[in-house]
Amino acid sequence: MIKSDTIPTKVEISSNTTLSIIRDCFQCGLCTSICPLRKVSKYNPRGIIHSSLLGHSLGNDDLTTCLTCSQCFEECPQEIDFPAFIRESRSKIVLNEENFAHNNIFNLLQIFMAEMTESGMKFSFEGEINSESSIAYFPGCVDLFDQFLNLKTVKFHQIGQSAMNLINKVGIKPNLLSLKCCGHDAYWTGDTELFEKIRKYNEQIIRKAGISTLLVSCAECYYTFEELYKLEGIKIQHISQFIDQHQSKLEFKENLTKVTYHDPCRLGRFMKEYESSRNVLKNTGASLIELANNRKNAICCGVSSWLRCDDQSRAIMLRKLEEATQAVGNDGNLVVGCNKCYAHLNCVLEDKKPQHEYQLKVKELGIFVDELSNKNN
Amino acid sequence: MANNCLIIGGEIAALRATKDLIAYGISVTLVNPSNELGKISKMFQSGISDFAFKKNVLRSHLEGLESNINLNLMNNAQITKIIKNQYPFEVEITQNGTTQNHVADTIIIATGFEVFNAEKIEEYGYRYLEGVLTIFDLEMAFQQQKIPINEKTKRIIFVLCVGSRTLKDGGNPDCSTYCCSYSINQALRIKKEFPSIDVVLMYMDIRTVASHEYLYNEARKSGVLFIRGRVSSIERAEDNLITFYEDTLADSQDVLPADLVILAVGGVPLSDYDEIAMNFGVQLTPNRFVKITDKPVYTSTPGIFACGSACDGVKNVPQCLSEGGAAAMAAIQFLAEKTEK
Amino acid sequence: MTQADINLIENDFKPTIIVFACNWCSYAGADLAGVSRIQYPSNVRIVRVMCSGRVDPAFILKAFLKGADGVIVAGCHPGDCHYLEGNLKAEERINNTIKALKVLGWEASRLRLEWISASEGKRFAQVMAEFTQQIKNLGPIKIGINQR
Amino acid sequence: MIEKIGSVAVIGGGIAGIQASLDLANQGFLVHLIERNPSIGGRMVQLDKTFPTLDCAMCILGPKLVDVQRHPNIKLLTYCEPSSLSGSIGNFSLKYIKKARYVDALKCTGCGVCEEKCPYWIHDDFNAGLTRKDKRGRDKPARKVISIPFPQAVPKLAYIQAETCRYIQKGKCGICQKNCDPGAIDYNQKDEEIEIQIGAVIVATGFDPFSAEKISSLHFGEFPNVVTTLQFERLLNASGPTEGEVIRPSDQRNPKKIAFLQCVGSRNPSIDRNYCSAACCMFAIKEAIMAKEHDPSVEVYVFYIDIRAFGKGFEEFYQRAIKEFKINFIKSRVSEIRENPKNNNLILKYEDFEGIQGVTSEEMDMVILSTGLDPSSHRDFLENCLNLNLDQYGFVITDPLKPLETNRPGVYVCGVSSGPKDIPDTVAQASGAAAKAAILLKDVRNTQIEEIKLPRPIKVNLTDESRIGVLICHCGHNIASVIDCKEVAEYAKTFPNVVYASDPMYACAADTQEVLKEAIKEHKLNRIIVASCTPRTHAPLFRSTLKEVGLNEFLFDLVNLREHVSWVHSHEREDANEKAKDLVRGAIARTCRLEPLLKEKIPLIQKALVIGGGCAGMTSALDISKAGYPVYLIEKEDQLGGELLKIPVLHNGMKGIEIVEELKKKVLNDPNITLFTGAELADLSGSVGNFKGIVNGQKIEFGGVILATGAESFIPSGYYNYGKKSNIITQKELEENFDELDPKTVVMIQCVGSRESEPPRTYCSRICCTGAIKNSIRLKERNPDVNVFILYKDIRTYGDLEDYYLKTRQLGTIFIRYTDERKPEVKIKGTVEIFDEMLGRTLRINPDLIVLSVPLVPKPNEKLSQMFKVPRGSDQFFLEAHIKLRPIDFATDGIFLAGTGHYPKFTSESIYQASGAAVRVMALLAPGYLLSEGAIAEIDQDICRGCGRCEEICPYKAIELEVKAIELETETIKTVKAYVNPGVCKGCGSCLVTCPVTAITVKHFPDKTIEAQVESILLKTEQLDIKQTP
Repeated sequence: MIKSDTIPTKVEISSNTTLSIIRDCFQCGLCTSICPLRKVSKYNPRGIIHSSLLGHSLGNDDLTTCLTCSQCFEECPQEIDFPAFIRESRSKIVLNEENFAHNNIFNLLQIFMAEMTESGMKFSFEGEINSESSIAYFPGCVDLFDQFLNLKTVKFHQIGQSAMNLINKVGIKPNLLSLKCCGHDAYWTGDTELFEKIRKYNEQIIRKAGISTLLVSCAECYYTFEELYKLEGIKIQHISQFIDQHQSKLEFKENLTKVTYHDPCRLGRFMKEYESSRNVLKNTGASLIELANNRKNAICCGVSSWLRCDDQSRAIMLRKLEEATQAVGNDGNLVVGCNKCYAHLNCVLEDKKPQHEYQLKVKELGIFVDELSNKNN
Repeated sequence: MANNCLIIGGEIAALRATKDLIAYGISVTLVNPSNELGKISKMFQSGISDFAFKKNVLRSHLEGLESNINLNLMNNAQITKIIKNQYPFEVEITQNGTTQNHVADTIIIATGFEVFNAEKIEEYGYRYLEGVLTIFDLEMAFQQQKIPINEKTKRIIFVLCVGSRTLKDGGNPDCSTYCCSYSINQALRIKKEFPSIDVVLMYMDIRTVASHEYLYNEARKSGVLFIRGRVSSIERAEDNLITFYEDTLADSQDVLPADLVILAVGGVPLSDYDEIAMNFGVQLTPNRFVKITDKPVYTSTPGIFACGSACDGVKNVPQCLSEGGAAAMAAIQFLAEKTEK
Repeated sequence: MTQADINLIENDFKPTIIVFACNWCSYAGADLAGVSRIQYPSNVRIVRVMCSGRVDPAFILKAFLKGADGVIVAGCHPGDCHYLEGNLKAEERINNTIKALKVLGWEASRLRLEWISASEGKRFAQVMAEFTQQIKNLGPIKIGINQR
Repeated sequence: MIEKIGSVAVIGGGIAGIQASLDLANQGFLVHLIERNPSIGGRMVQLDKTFPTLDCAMCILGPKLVDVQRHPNIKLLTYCEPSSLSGSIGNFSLKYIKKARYVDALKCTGCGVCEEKCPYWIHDDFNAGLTRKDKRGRDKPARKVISIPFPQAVPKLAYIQAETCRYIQKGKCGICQKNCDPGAIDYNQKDEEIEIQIGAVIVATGFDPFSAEKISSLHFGEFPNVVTTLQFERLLNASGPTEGEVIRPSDQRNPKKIAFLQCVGSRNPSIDRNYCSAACCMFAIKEAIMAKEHDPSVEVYVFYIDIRAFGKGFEEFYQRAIKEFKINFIKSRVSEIRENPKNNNLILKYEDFEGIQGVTSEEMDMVILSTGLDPSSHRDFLENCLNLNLDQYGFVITDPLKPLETNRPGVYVCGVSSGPKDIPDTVAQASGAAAKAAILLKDVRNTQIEEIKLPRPIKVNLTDESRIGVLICHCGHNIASVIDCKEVAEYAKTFPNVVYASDPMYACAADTQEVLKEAIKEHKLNRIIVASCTPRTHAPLFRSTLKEVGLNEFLFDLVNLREHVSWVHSHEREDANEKAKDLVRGAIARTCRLEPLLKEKIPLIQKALVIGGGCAGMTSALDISKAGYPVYLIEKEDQLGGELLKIPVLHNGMKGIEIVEELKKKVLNDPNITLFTGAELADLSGSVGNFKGIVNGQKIEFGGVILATGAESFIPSGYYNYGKKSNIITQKELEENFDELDPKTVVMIQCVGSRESEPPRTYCSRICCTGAIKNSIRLKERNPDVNVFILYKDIRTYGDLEDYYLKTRQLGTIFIRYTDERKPEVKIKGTVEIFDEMLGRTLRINPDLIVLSVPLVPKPNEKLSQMFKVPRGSDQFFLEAHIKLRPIDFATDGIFLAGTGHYPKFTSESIYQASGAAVRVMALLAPGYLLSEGAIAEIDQDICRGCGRCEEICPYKAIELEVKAIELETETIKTVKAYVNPGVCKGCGSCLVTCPVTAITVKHFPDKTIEAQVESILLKTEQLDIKQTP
């Protein structure tokens, strides 16, 4: 119950950058009902907007629960960018460290990289590279995931390796850029100062490399470089777009696997790129069966920026696996185009078995295509 | 004596204007895009209480209209080209393939609105999920006595603001004015005929303007349930439909099963307003309805008038009638000025 | 590493080194170095933990960010662990952290894992002295508190 | 009926005495541990590493010493000699002389200044008489007159050797008194005779190494480079006189060629010491390996008769010595040692069989004599003071079926006092003796010990401000010489939470404890920091002080300024002071975040379960039921007895069936034992103290479990054509139809299917040598003309079994040795060919009976191993918690091990191991509840997402997963939640680090305390907010 004296007399909405985002809301409740978290918790974006407009400050719980998956922004009749509102609010307060999974190690690694003035991440993959090439490739923090997620069945290094194989297979020797982490998590957990630091360094390296296209494997990198970085004249390409573009140069083994595709929020709803991955999968000859909720209605994989991996997020992950199993059965493949979704879904697959019985495989797009494509034609 | 008026449209507003003008002796050419007059207005007849919906309003307008000598009715006809967009206006009209030029001293735009195509909102699954209808489908069913309600129907949900008050899915950013009253009206009819059925209305704001408020009170008295929340998606369970929404007033369950879901589809501007506007030089509102100057029914081009749902936004029946009359009077006044000179 | 060598470390840079010592073996080794009066550089700061398996990579990164120039995780020899396998888990995690620091292109040699048993007082002192010298050669870290 | 006393006197503070004392004290008996040396620890504390695991002796013994020191029920009486014992079983009175230490125990802080300053040296018996070189290179005794026995001595008090002290003898010098700040030296201390009333006595007097001077031909004491194994051990030890550097006494150089001479003072009838000392073979092999580790270029030779590596893990250790460390084992006894005067090297003459024939000589840099175990120094005390019957060597005579009882009822014996043995057997016997005493005095448990009454605890809740008291200890001038304690105390006072700071001279002194208690009451302190020495020994002292004043013992932190700062940075005074401040600041940050903890009392079921009805199982069951606890005994077969039923006659003449009948009679009419035969335990659940299981459909609950599943003899199919001809049988088959067989010539082949290079049977099965010899004696005694040949690799009749080896040779049994490279062959026709290395040619025998000595293999234990989640070794026997010090425990609490299921062993060995396991169960069940560790892990049920990683990683299986349905908004999902079993968790914290969602926190060491401590150490004061962040 909001006591009358708590309502601030004059709420300066329009001038306040954060509140102005949600100013147009007419409390219709569509965002709350479409939010994937609402199916598994009492989370109420509309309520949050309502109390914010009344001047109440948001607690740690409200801010860290939101998956920023932008399903509400996609459907909102008043086009209110709730995720952007959450991000702005997060930058106002210091998030409580306990909410970060894996003991906040990945946030620490980002801070570490930001502080190191002169070097980005060192990668070593087999395959030819050419430092003068106009096409650069950046795999993302794959090697760091290997060290700290210690999943038994998954090697994140393979994401980069498969991408390199594919790039070489289509006859290109990419320039393997040594960038720092793209800073997506720092940006989305509200640490804008840290993000700016990383962005400045990365932009400088990318410009100095004199490249025309920057190819990335992870949907989050693709969104960050495209939307948040100022890289005029440089085309940012996601691995799915790259393979789609070079379809003709790849040949595929005879393959009957049933496959279904999960649209990562950053690739789908944020960047409206639904078709590239689907074309690639169809082209491999596998039979692509859509999930019940796909394209713009695809449900988020459950966790974003390593925040709050709890019962609710696992319920969402299990629902995703359930959808996938209904689509392609236990022996099918669920293909994702984002390193993070790949990590989260495989992590829940390795949970103790009484939890669930799902046996289907979750594969990263690059790896799936690399496995199926044979020699370079 | 300049006494030739071109009226575009075939609904209640156009009919009203036509009736007034021909009664005044002005010869009217009525260009009706659809194949019959009052195709949409027909849907607005049945009302539980005639208080809001005057019964047989349409019939009284259509009576003896076509036979009137001053009326030149052209069904299935469109204005295909504007040759002269000032007084005396010259247009090219095509009807069933044959085109003819026509000179008119004044023009009244009364083309009405287009019903929002509910398929555009995938989440509602219209045409795809069995049991999801629009209010007009229901009205059709009422008129053809093929009401899809049987003893198994336990609950019917009306979903309001479908395609209205939204920037998405090609809907109409404004309110379509008629859907609230229309839906409540239908809900009342169902409740009267089948009292045992649980009728629920999912709304954001109930806008039963002026006398229509009676319908809202009547509905609540007869047990229609009103839930404030916009339905986000509808899914098919084995034997019924599941609607997902947030009840913004109560902290309750957000899932409600139903046997029938009726979408209160609003109106969107006709796509050809753009040509009319361009050719005639008539300005449009940001939401692409014909823009009215400070004087009602007057468009930005002298001699061209607009009424009904064509101008400014979708209207309900009483508004269309009054605007039809006003447009007729304005045309007569304009013609009178022209004839003096 | 005779007594004289230790005093010879001349350049003025004084590194700070954090040692996570396991209570049962390495901490006892440090005690024995004390009891036997074996001198080693004073830049070392010992933090007692119940088992080397308790040290979380996040502690190490936070230590570096807060200004530690070097970190050692000291545990029991494999097989000696009071909790049976704690040290083996520590070995896995510290190696992963070192690999991660190498990926970042950072001087991973500032982090080290050592097995020191309760009776290896001398070895404890040797490891501390040698590591301090190694950090001295690397100079102060260029991140975190020092850089601000 | 004499009134029993609930206390026990344990004579001898070695590993045996320590183990027996702990087992009894944990059950509520008062224990008087009497040790004649100034510190407990016995021989083991002098060792560097122990075989076969190469653990450092101090690492595994240290915690036990500290446990004994601070155990409320153990009275530590060191430097005391028992003088007389009177009274009878259950009610003895023991007089003992408390020798004067000339040091006041309450004042001495063990700082060691007196030892530094004392100018006079005496024989250093702790370092086995090793000498030091003085300035002019002469050999001088290495120990000071006043000294602390060894750095980790318990009690850590100095003592003066009265006979050699200048002041006590002649009233001169007194340097140590002058330099002792706490004034602990008191020259007019006198010996006192004290009498105590006890209910039982446990003799654990142990042994002294055989004094090698007695064998003149070895010139020990004459040639400097001839040392004993104990001396060599001290050379190897890092805290020994040479700090672990192996040097030759003559010229301090590192020896390049070393020779070990086995059986010095054992297996030597000429000096009437015919027994084999059992442990010196393995002792020598370990030292040989350690010598190689110190200096891989050294060449090591071991001259032996038989390598007796019979214990668990010993044979594999011996094979590692050969293959991995390339140690040369030469089967020959060195007849004479001569010294090369030029370089003090030693020339050994011996007969070399394998190499060139005849006698050869080899020059060695150093010779190490494997001296045997000699109990004779305690002979007069045991015979006259305790009137026990000893054998001719000085070992206490025991009956093989009652190995722990002596001729005097109420006086029990364990360890080397009753026969030569190594540490695992000693520990098992010590526990067994404790069991016997506990059974005797079961009605008067908890009568002698006084419950310490604690005042009402001070309420400390998390939200109120921390009020910290800081004590910066001078420790005389050990800390103060480098650190300005007053300034550090002032510095501590500058922190907002520190309300009291002082710098006492001795924080651990008794008076300072009183001052601390007053300060806590007066300043209402709720957190205490003491900056002094190592928490490992002194933290319990301060914690008990906190308890005595009602403050929760976990609101305490100890900063080590002595060992970690002042003693190691004495030349960098300024840096040392800054370090001290950093460490104190770190402690303040940590203590602000500490929370009060309570050790939970978890009720347990006071019933036991014994699986296996063989000799071991029955003994355990009987002991536990005699101690007053109901026992369930489950036997898979239809009748009790196990493997013993199949052995008609034992080596000592006893009848297997008679032993079983006697035990079975006792078990059947013991109302306390519920017997299930032909039954197996099904679906076990629960953990230590609260197990549940089903047997024959009946639900049973029990607190402790003993696995005595036993072993059976191996079927050697495929070895030496076994099974192809009827006259090729195993020893067991020979015994079963001994009367029907009357062979003329018998060939027995040893190690058939054991001591193999590939697991599982890489082990030596310990009893088959004795078994073969027993059968050879029975054959010879029945018909002296029968020819018996025994083809062997090593005859391992250890301890007093050597007599049987002598006897069979006297009866004419012929022993022929073979090696793995040239094994004997049994032809289809039945002839046996064997290469005899002594003669250098192949012999052909055609016996009418071939008897194969096969090892014991464990009875099927796969199912039990999974059910109880207890591991099995590569040899498929159950794998105990620690081969050396915990042979009858498993790593998982509440489950114990006895009998041949652990490893092949003789009946008497099974019996005392069974009693040992019984005392473990008694100690577990006695208190009626389990005390959780206090600093244990805790899982937040909301955050946990049941991924199961913590359950996988927990070495103690303390985490269990439980399937729960969770109500979510629109659906209920089946999820798994992990929770910690407080009784089992040890608080190591591995689970916390693997948890991906940081749902786990470890009490007393949560992340925030460690991070806060590290942060405050690194950041100087002004950059830091010390107060408790929300």
